[in-house]
Amino acid sequence: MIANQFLILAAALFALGVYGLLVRRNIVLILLSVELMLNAVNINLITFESMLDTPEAIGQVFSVFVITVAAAEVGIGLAIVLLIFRNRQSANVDELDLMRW
Amino acid sequence: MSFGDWISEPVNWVFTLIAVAVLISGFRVVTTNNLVRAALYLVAALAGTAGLFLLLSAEFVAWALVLVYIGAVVVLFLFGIMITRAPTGSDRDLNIERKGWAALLSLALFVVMAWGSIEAFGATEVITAGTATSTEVLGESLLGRFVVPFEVVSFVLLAALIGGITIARRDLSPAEEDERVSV
Amino acid sequence: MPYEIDYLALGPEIIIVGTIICVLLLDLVLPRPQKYWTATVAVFGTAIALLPLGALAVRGERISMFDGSYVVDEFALVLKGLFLVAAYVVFLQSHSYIESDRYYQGEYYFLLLSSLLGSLVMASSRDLIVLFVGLELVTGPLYLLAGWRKGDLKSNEASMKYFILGVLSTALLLYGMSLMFGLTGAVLFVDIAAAVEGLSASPTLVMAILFMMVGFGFKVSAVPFHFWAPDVYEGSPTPVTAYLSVNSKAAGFVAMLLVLYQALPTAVDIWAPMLWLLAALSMTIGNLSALRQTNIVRLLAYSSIAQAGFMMVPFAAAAVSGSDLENAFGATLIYLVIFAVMNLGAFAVVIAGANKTRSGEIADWSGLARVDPILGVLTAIFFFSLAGIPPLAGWFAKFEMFRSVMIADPATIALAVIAALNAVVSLYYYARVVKAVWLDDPIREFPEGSEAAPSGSLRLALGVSVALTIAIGIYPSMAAFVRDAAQVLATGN
Amino acid sequence: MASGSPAKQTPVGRQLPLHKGVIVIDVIFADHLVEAGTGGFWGDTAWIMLVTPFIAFLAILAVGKRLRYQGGEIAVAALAINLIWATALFILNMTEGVLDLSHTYEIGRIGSNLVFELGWALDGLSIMMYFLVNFVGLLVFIYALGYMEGDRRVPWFFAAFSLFAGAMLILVGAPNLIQLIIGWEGVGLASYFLIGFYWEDMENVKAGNKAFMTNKLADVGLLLGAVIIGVTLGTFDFAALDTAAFEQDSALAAVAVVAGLLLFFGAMGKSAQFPLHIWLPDAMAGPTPVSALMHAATMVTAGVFLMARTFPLFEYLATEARTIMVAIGAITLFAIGLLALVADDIKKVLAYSTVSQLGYMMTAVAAGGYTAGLFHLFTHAFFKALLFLGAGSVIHAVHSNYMSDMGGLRKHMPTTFWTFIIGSAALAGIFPLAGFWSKDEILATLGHEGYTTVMWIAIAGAFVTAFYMTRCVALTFFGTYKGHGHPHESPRIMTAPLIGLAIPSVLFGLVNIPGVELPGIQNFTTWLGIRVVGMGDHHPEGIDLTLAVIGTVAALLGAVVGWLIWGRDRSTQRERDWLEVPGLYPLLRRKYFIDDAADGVVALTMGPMARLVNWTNDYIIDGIVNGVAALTKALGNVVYNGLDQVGIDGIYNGISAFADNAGAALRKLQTGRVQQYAGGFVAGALILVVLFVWVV
Amino acid sequence: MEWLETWGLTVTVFLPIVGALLLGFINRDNENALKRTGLAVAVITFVVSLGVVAGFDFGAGGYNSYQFEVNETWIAAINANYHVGVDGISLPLLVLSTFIVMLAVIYSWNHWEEPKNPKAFLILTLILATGLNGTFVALDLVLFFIFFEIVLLPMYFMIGIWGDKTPRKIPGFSKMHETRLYAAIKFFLFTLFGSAFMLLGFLALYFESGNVGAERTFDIPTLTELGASGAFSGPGNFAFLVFGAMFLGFAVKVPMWPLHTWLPDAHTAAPTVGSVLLAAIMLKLGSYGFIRISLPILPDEAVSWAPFIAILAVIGIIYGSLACLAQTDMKRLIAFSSVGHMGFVMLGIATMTDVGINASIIGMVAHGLITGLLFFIAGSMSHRYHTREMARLGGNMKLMPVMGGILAFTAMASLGLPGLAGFWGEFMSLVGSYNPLEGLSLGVFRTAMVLGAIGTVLTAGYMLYLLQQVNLGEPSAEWEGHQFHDVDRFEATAWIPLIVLIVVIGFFPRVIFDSTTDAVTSLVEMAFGGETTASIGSLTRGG
Repeated sequence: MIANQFLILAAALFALGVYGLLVRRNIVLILLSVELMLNAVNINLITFESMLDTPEAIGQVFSVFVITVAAAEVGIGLAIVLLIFRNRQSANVDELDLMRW
Repeated sequence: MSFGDWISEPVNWVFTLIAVAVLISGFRVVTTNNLVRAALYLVAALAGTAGLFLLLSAEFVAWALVLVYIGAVVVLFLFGIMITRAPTGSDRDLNIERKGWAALLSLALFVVMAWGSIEAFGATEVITAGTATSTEVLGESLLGRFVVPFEVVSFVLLAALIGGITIARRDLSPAEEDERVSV
Repeated sequence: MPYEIDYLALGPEIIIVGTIICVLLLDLVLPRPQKYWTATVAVFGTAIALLPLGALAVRGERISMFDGSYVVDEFALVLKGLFLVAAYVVFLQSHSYIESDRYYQGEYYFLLLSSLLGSLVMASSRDLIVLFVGLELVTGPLYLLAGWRKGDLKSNEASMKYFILGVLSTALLLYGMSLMFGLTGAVLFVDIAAAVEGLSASPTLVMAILFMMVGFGFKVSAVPFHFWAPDVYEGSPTPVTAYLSVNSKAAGFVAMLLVLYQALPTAVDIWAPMLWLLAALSMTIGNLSALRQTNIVRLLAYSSIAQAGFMMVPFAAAAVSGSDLENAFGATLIYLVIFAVMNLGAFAVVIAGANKTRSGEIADWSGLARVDPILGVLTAIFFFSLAGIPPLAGWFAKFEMFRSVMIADPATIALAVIAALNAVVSLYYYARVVKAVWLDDPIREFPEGSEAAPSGSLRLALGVSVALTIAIGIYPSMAAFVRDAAQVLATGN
Repeated sequence: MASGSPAKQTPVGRQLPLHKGVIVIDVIFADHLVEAGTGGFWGDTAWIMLVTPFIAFLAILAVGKRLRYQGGEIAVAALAINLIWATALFILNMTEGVLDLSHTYEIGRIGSNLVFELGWALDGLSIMMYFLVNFVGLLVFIYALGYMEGDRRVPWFFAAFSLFAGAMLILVGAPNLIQLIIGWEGVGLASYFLIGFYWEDMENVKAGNKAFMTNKLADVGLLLGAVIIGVTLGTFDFAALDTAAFEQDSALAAVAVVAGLLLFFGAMGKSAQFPLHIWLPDAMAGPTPVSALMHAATMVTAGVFLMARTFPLFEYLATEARTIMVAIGAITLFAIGLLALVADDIKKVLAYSTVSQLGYMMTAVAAGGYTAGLFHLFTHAFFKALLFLGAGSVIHAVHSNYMSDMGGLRKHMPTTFWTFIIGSAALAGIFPLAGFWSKDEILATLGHEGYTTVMWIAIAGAFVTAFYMTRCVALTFFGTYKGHGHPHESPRIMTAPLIGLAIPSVLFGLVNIPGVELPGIQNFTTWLGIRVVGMGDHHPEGIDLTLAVIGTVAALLGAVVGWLIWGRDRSTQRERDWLEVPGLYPLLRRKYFIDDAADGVVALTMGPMARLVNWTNDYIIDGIVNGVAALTKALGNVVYNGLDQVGIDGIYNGISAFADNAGAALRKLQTGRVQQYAGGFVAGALILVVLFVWVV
Repeated sequence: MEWLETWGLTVTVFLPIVGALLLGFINRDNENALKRTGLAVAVITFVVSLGVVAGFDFGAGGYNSYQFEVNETWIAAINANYHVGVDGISLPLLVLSTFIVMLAVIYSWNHWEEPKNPKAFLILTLILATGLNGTFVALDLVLFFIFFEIVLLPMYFMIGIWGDKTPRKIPGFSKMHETRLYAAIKFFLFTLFGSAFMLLGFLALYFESGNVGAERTFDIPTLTELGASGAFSGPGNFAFLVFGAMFLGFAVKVPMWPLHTWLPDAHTAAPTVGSVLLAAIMLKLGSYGFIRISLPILPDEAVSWAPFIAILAVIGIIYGSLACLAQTDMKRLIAFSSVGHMGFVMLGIATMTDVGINASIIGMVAHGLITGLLFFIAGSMSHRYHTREMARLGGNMKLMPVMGGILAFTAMASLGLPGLAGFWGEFMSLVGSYNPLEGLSLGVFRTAMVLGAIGTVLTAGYMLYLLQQVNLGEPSAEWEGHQFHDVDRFEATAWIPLIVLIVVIGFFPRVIFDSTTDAVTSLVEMAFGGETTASIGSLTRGG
């Protein structure tokens, strides 16, 4: 196995995540896309780790942190979703444009 | 190494299978018209990723992924979806119009990234399965050298937790407040 | 293997953690009317956290822990000082603001303190992971705080926008970091620096650096990663906005400086042009967009975008022309410090003014000076200081900025000229606020109670800011000590 | 010793021990030496003359209102005091000669040697002028006491009047160009005040402005000339200038012609030389005493004085410049003289005559007749003042300036009549009155210097002069009275000055009869020539009889012709009309046969010619001047409204407007859609990558 | 006097701002206390500056030798010091500044534009005073810059708050703006634009001084030394850029054509005292900057810029005068006249000779006195007539003879009548431009001389036009039955000193020259080498 097969996969996932983030209207779906991106990052980290095999397994440690943070972000994100939904009975981002210009 | 001997390695078949699965489900995540399905596809994608991690001999991370995500996060998602009473059936307008730009953008992004990593790592081998990183090493460095971030990240979670609750909860009227305090 | 830990060096962080816990406990036990104690605790905790800094400064040696992934040196001290003082002022501003409406005080201060903790950690981090986690701790709570005015749709929207863009930038940042790790096999800045030296400028390296800079650029709201700033600033509770525009921006700069100077000094010719571009864009677009703003907070948002541009100018220039990094570095830091002081003042004024006028529209502020001349004077002082008019602190910031740019190199000269022109443009909209407050006739009656003086804590906040603004302006040596810190970092030890 | 090289090292005027007792000037006359003193007490205290008028000025402004003559007495007193010194110096100079240029006091110094000084000069020229200004001035002032009785703003009048005299004294007493300029502009200022004295009427204001502006324009010449000379010599001292010119200083020689012409241009303004004379007729807007003083002693003589002051420059260096100057002088003296023929306003007649007389002086000085020119200036001052005061007294009586409202006044106001006759005769140059001698000397000089044509023009001018003066006298004092009311002689206080002026008009010609040495006093030529260097001009040793005769004949002829035309019909004097209204011409012709010849002559020559000149004057020259003024104003409009406000200002505002619009445009980027932000976000990142990976 | 030696200047500079603080504590309703305090401060400042004059040694030596020098560390980090001192050049301007400020306070005693608020107004005036005095004594570029900028704020507020409220159609803008608002921001932006580049110039000097000299420094005397030694005139366009940058800064302030357009608006809009201070002192900051900084520090560059400056100056002279002829607003006319007069000042400087520079200094002082007085009068008249439209004025001589007389006098002084202060500046800058520094193109400068001389005619033209419009003729019918109070005693107290000074300087320019000439001569010798009056005069050079 070569590194690139994983890296390119990661790149693809990341791009998909970006796509989702750009086109999804429902905030929950956007969160899902974000998860895809972070996941791509994880793939990268793990791949590099096993490519470089650092003594302290830095890559894996890093990805653990990433996973944790990602979880936290999901929590925050969903909280915000609820907040917004409570106030406007909808979870669509493109309706949020009170503030512009 | 030529594509020939790459494909001749069986592990790469496994990889290919998982990769395809991951890609497809990932694609569905961002395209499906059904919220719940999207969440489930995410599960698939993550599971696939976990598989890949196993291929890369990162058991701990793989299982952590499974636990944290499939166990917690996705459930959280489903809760969120339910609470926001979003239509569980299929739903036409989950996406904004003019997706073209977005597609173009992300495609370009992919091209750039892929090209970059090819440029950089060419045909570098990764250490194949077998020599799994022992969880001990991981624990050592997590609680040793990386103890500060470890503590800090706990605060991240704490903050997310408390803050999330505060933000998400329905505000009680002062009256309710007081009675709850008195109880 | 065992790592020895210097607890004094970790003093500030520990104290803040303690404060956090106290706040949580108090919030638990106190009945609603007594909740303001949490604020008091937070304020005092922050103040106390300054003490170990003093001790460390006196000791003045460089403490490195965990294989040098966590370092306490003068640079860290200065920035921690900045973070703590800024947070202190923000707490003071918050006090009345939070009380005035139905907020969750305990949680509010808890989140702010956590964010503060994150920034403290960042100041000492010399390692991608620590940096990343610290950054997240700074940002995470802010996503929520931005939406703290739960009933207010704008506030919700603000937190949502901030969150989505925030995670996007985080993702990109992480991607960059992962690439960096892949290229160098290290997360420790010194190791990265060593490894990068060997690398050729491969596209991946460029990408890694750039994606990281995207992340930081988001934090410092540099063009083109600035879109969130105006909306979020407008929507968030004003004290939170102040915190965003000072602490979180400063945190972003810290991250940027650390990575660029500690990890990538040898890749300078890659990131220097990027910085140049970001600086130029941020100044110009920020200023031009500010010209037409009618809401004072949005105006400050754009102004802070432009100011970020100004802050990037010195080390962009120095890097481009490959000269005297230390000098440029000092300039940026000084700018950061002074900007923090005067911007906090400006926001304090906004809070006070909004109390009086019940509005954030500049037009509604017309003739404010007639009802409250003192507030008028303060407005003039802070906004003109932001514009860089002597003898207010702002001039020295701009002065240092220009000073660091004066290198005989076409690129930097160009940047200098752009900066000069922008300095003039910026005056225009800063003066517009002062004009409204002093020169225009009131367009409507001021609401009831607009004669009432601002609350004690707010007055204290204003007092601190104005004192510092004028003092630094008249005797800039006060701010110049920051240079030593800069020197520490720029010379890499 | 002025020729010694040590003298060269430093400006002469300040360094030569002139004031140490009697010194010898070896340069004035090749054959015999002349001795000069310092004027002793009178010389040392001569500054009083330069100061009193200004004290008077302030005093009048302060207390004028409360006095009997509303401050007039103060002015008179001031000049009376001055006259004592003037006379004393005058006599001293005539008897022993006075030369002392040491009275200079530094008011400012730049670097090592560019020094500005004030002081008072004592030499032939300045002393003559002191006397002239103070004498004529005093009489005019006294006259004014009566004339201005009951007019508006009398205190202000006398204050300005004193200022006028004072400025003139500063000017004539100037030991250097700086002080001269100060006085020069001072005179202009005072004249502006006095011409526009009745400023309620915009016409007068305009006249004042015209005078001031014309002079200001000319002053450019003076200023630049002064600059050039001052810079070239390193000093503004006249003494230095004279010496340098006399010694043919190379540096000065290089710029002499330019400087000379510039100075002359300045002189043209004050001395109303063609074409800058246009302000003078309008200057009649002021009260008559003002005209008298202005035309006789103070203002208009300044130009000639300047030429005389800097005479050595033209005599020794700037000889090329002379031709132009003479030409201009000649045109002035003849062409402008003709204008007097068609004027109906008696003051205008006199004004035009003044201009033409100034033409004489200027021509003379320009031609090299230092003495001749100044001599005419000297005599002319008296009788022209006399004439104006006479005219004033007439106007006072009939309350009109127009001769068509006068006539037959000789019975009503005999004193005025007789003095006026004397004045006219003097002006016309009738033997043996003052005018005769001076004009004769001018003719002689012109002849000698080889300007024969000009000489003949001058003679023709003499004819014209006599001609229009006769017309003036006839129309005013002969024939029947056509005005309203009953004219009567002016009060004593006004007639006394007339007499006071008539006497010198008769006598003062005698001080300079060529070749005649009066007992005890030096010849005018001699004491006028007492300067640091010799003037080197020509002096007729004796009377050139032929010239004298020709001149007189011309004058008499003019008088006779005039008399034939206007003196004849004493009842109506309708004839004067056809000079202006040709419609009556045929009728008149049928009526008088004898007249026809004269009529023909006059009608064919004088009439059209005069009118032509008049027309040229009114439309061309005036037109040009007014045109220029209008043009400037228009230009101002263009510059301001067109260029400044729209152009330059527009650009700046345009820039700011642009920035503003840019801001407006940029705001549109902020759509409020978070996903578009994200798009921009990613796109930005992507562009940067592409940029830095592939472009940079 | 020992005390004066060390504290004289510092007090002169900072006493006003201390006074401003004092006023801050006085109740705004207690008008008398406010005015008395303000006046006291102004007077004391003036007296102290007189003390400086008294203690000043006029004989003292060459250029760059300053008196009453104080040199304390200020911003050690960048080696910028609190370095102040006076020499013959700055002394007259310093005194002028304190003097005019004092008169301004006296005048404002009973002339408060709307909205009154004497407290704020006096405070601003005093802050302004500090800025002005400081600029004239600063010997450190940073310090200079600070004071140079401090001036902006008070003036901005003066114009903006007490300024002219009539709306005006601004060319380039669609809607009407209140004159004061437009003028205030315009003034601010222009000056800031200039000074931003000026600052760049200073910084460039700072770094270059490090390369050529011992250490990087902002110290003007040190830089002057270096400049005189030709340190900055090496190859490359360094000097050119720096001079250009500083030129922008100073030229805007002077103002030189075509950077002048802020001036008419600012003057017209500003309240009386504002425009007096603006015209009398603030304009001088620019030209002073040229003399104190640009010329000595970058002599060679200055020489190569000289023709350019001269041309702009002459354009300014002609252009300003022509613009005046088109004015209908009295105050605006006076404002534009400043463009012309400052043109003469700049022409003098451009000649780079001691005559020219002396001319420019006395020109500044004279312009300060005369135009200051003109604006006082204009202010008082619009105070009474409530209009500045010359078409509506006229016959003022009848209604207010004394004020009319003073106006006439001042107008005459302003058109450069010999015997009054205005003459020397104009005349001598002509003298200077007749033979500028060796090496400068005679063609350019002599043309400039001629044009300048013609400019004096135009000046006379519009001044007479002013008098004709305002003073003379019959008063227009609309003033029938109005009672006009002629010059009151505060106006008199404020104006008479000016009138006296104008006459004194006119007849006795020594009062200025004795102070300036040595300093200037040695400046010229130091910067451009060789004495320059020596180039004047064949006789004195021993023919």
